[in-house]
Amino acid sequence: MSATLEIRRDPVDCAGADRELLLRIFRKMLEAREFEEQLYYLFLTTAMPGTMHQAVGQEAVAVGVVSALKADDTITSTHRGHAHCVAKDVPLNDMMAEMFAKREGSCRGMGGSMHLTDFSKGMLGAFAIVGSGIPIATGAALSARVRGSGQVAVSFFGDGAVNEGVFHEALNMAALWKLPAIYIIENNQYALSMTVAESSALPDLAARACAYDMPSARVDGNDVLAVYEATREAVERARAGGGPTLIEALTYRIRGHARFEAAGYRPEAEVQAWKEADPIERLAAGMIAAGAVTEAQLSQIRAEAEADVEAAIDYAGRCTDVGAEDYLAYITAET
Amino acid sequence: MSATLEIRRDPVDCAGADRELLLRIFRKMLEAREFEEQLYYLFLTTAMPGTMHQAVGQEAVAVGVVSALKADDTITSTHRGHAHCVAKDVPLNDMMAEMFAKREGSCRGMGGSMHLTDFSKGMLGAFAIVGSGIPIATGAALSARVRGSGQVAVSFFGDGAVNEGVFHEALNMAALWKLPAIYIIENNQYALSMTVAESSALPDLAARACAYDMPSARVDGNDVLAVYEATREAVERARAGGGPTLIEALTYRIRGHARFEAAGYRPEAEVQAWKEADPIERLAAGMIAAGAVTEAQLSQIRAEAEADVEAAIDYAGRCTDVGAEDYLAYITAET
Amino acid sequence: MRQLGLAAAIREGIVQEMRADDSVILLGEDVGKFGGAFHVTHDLLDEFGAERVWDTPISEAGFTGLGIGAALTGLRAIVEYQYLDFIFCAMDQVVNQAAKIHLMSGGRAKVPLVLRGPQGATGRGAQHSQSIEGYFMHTPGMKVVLPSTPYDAKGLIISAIRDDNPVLFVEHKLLYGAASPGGGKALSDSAIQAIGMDVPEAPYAIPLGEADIKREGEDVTIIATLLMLHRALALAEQMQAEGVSVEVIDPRSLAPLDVETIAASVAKTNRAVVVSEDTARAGVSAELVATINDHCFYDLEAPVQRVAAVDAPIPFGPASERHAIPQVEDIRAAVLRALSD
Amino acid sequence: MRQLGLAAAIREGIVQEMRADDSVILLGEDVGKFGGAFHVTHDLLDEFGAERVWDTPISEAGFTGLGIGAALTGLRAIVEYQYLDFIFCAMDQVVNQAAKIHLMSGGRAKVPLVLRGPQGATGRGAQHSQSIEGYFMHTPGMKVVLPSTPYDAKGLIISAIRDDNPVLFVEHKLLYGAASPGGGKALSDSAIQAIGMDVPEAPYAIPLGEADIKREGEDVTIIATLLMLHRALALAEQMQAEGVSVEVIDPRSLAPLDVETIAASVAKTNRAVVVSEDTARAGVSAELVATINDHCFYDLEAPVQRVAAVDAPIPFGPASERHAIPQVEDIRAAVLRALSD
Ligand SMILES: Cc1ncc(C[n+]2csc(CCOP(=O)(O)OP(=O)(O)O)c2C)c(N)n1
Ligand SMILES: Cc1ncc(C[n+]2csc(CCOP(=O)(O)OP(=O)(O)O)c2C)c(N)n1
Ligand SMILES: [Mg+2]
Ligand SMILES: [Mg+2]
Repeated sequence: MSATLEIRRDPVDCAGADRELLLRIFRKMLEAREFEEQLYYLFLTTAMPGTMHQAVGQEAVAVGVVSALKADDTITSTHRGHAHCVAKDVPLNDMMAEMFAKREGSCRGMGGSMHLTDFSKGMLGAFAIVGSGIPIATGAALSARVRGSGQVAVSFFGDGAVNEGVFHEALNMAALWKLPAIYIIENNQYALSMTVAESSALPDLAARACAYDMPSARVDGNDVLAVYEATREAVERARAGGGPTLIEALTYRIRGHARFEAAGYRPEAEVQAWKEADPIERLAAGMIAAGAVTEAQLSQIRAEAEADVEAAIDYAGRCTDVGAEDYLAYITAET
Repeated sequence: MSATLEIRRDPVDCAGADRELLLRIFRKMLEAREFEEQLYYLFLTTAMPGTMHQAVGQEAVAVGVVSALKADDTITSTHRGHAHCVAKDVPLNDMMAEMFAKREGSCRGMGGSMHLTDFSKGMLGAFAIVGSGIPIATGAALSARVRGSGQVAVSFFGDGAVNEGVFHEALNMAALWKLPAIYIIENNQYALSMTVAESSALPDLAARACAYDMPSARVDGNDVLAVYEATREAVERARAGGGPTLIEALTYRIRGHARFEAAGYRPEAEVQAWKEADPIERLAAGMIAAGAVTEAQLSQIRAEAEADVEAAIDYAGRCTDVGAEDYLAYITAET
Repeated sequence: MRQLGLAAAIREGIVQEMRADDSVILLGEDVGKFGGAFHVTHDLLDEFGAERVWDTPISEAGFTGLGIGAALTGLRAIVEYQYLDFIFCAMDQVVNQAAKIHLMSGGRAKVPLVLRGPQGATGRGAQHSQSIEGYFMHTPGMKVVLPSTPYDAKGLIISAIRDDNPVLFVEHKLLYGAASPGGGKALSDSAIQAIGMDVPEAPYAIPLGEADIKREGEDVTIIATLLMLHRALALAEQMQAEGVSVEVIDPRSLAPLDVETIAASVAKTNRAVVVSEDTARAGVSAELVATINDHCFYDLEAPVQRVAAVDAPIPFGPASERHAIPQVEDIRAAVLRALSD
Repeated sequence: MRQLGLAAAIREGIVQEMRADDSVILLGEDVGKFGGAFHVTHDLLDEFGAERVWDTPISEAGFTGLGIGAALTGLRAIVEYQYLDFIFCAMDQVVNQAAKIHLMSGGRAKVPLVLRGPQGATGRGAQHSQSIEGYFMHTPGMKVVLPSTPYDAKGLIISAIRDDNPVLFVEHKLLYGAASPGGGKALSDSAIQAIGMDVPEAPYAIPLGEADIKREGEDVTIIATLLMLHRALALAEQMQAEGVSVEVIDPRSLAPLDVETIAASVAKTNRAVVVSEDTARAGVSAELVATINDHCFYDLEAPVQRVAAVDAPIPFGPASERHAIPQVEDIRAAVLRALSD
């Protein structure tokens, strides 16, 4: 079960993988990582408002899944959503501006870290009430079906979210009606302090799909191509009218639950072992092994990603703070 | 799947069954049936307040399950709860008085048909919000465990209730903590107008236990001894610390959903076929076949059951109507 | 002109919007094959098919979320709760999601969603009798609409469907004017007035947030909704004979609330009585009293009188239920108090 | 005397009741091993063990139902919501079950249940900032308690645990007086007064429904709870220097509400300002205005002024959040309005 799975450190098998895809994936993972590393630093050193939840070490899930989608496919995200946004092409500038509560932010400074959203990119929302995005993504899938748009809708959520009633209600309806939905359990093995085994009677979370007669898959969430491949299959099935899929991606939350949370409830050795299974380094090693890139090219990409995040921070610094009455314009939509 | 199961009409196999048990079961089933037959008539002919949901044809589930419990074991019921109350020894007088909103009613006229309750009998409540009794019964099981009382808690609910989120949340916790709980799906094949196949992706409802790694059983809900036997096993497991069980009892709602609802959405042939599978007549035939009773004794018991319900109606007629201000005493409990 | 009951009027508004706009869909329990527990969606499945009319499992939180997701992606979703008491099963989706998404997204997301169903005390006991509008009047981001006549119902449901915000559309069982196929007796109430039953066949929209003066008067203003509006009118009729001229205002929408119309009336009569079937404490009646206090304090010659359900779960026993819910005589007593000072 | 912060005071009350009464249990997310997201249940698992302190999955409706079932069968359950915003996930269990069971059973069932958790706007965005007491003040069958000082908190949590009714116990993040191990900065607010921090070590109970006059005054009465109580006191201090004598009342419980104490004060000052962090429309402030209108209309020399959160989901941006939530200067403006007429 998830608690006792062996941790894989081997390079991602990139043999035969499309080079452009590999480069995009690598770049996105780096941007997500760098974005959060900088956020952590900025929270320590500046008066950044609110809080944040880092997905450091989980980047392969967000990027692997979204890389298998079309631009107009939709996703819902969670309180731990930065990587989902990066993967879905939400501009880093807009994201960073939102973190600093600037008018130019992706949510005009109204949402913040836990609600990073960009409709123009098919990012339907980051829902910070655990599990609440699951039926909403399912509704997007129903909508795609009604509109005949051919879109699929993906819901990202954590291992803790599977115990919310809406997980059950939404998956039943999606399977019953064969909606083009894909459910991604980002199993980072903890829900704040609670392990999967402490909170789920059946710790094999993908297996819960049995209750809905729904296809499911369990993948190494730190192997971005494995995540990509599983998602690709699910997308094909969904577009072909085959209905939804539940995918459990096993990964690990390297940092604390939120901001400066110390996560003292975790064995140091466990954290250490997972640090050595870093999804970015596993991909880098795999790309080198497959001869897809050179070390020099990798450093080049790393430098570019860092530069882009730097630029986003500068941009945010030049943006305008949210004003006292800004929000009054967003209470009711003009019809 | 439930929609397509073959309907059994054969006599209940009573060979070797305890005669006292058989007689009690038969009597309880008759009382439940007669109680609701009279209610239907009373609703037509008197100014009986509120509404009611009949379990005619489903009596074997309530009586079979409760017959495997001890008096201090607890149950939760639903909007369709008369038979559960009869089985749990709630006095017919108190029940009938409650139906007529009398002060002497089991809930002092405050609850009515959908909330028939009698704490002194371990009947924790009839919860008319579909599914809402499931976590409450689970809490009673947790309480039994904390108090070391050795009690088990049973939750009755319908095939429609399995699609409520609380079903999922409660069963996960019960299985996770191995609570002494038993979940009875009274699968009467319809949730108002919706068939199981129209509302559940996996119409084999007992199989949903797979998501919680929970033992489950599917029984002929019109064979009272089969229900009894499955419950007995579940009770043994629960008392021994083996945790919860999900039991699906396949039966049929002979009448409309509520009171005078016509149920035009059901094929006449289907209703007819199930009428011929009447659980009371199947038991009667089985008792005769096993030589446990004579026809004369059966008629005798039928007459007694009818007389008791008659007496309850007379009793209710002699009771006092709820007064305008009665309820003011029940808003807040005195501590 | 052609006359319709409330249920039929709501149905007609939904049908006409669904014909005019392919993006309108319906979700709920037994809304298709069965036509709705109170017949409001009768035959819609036949006309619009299973891709527009979704018979859902009993999963209120789930299908409310589906409605939100659909509303976020180009559809207009109408979600029916078989009884509004059950909306609490979906409360997070309504209060934390539907009502907040527009603001959380900085105005980039819109949620054109109608949440509708019946409420009201009709002898069903505490879990099928409560009036829930107060919870949603208190929920920023929601609109709350309550039709008391068939004419209003059709015009308001059409506006609700066209609105880009989540709208709670509250219907009263006793006003449907038809028996429930769900097995109920034909519900009715002696105070119900045969008003607003002339319903034009052509579609029309009544703007959300415009009160309607259902009866003009000089001596005292009564503000009431749904069944209470009818009881207020019944009382006004009685008091006319007694020489008291009562003005009766139907807000029709509690959020937004038409404060101008209410304030103008109170400025004229100087006496106000607010009546609501929801429980008093922190409910609709409290807000109406507070609003009048805010805007009309110096016009008042007597304290605003409030008439609302007793702060208790609704009891089953008829005499107790009747006591818990405002009756014509309770409104009369309040009017007399308002006039006495 | 020994001083405690609010979180520590609540914890001490819980610990002492759990020691005194084996039937008291605790349920919630991360309440055991982790000690609670805001440290309120720190070390309780070690002392009382896993049969009394239940670390639950993320299943608010489910574990609330478990609490109800336990309360119905001989235990006293304390249920923690990590943020009170999440109680909406359990709304049916709270509103339709816990609050109604006693009446539906004709008084035969009792539900000794405490529902507790933190609320308040602290820069977390709309889903972690709202104040929810208004929804439950509107829910018959519930008691609603709000401690503004450590002293009150200990005495009130002990009474809440001993009460045989469902009690919502509302805590304010900014008043906890300690950093959150959940990763928050140590939250604080300049207006918070160092009052009521002397907390006796021996258990004591403060009856539910008794208001406390936190400051005596002659010219105007302010009624406020939680953080707003502190802001009202800060203002009262300022205005004292300006020659205005402000009386500040902390209801401490909204249901039941101590109308006598409030009415007596208004009868003395003839001017009232109500302040609440929940949104205005049909919220706590509306009920307080209506209650004063009902009981003190003829004592009032000016309309009751209400100060409450703007009717909007709470925005993330600091300047906007600050604007949405009542500040000391907003209360000042209201007091001046109350005094001006
Ligand atoms: C309904 C609800 N309950 C509780 C919380 C508080 N909370 C925020 S994140 C979290 C843990 C979630 O765990 P998981 O789903 O595994 O996501 P992860 O944080 O591991 O990414 C909790 C309990 C919440 N936001 N919403
Ligand atoms: C939460 C909730 N949703 C809807 C209803 C309305 N309703 C009452 S009974 C019922 C059907 C229930 O079906 P099932 O669970 O199979 O029980 P049965 O009526 O067949 O005994 C429905 C939809 C309700 N009471 N509660
Ligand atoms: Mg997790
Ligand atoms: Mg059924």
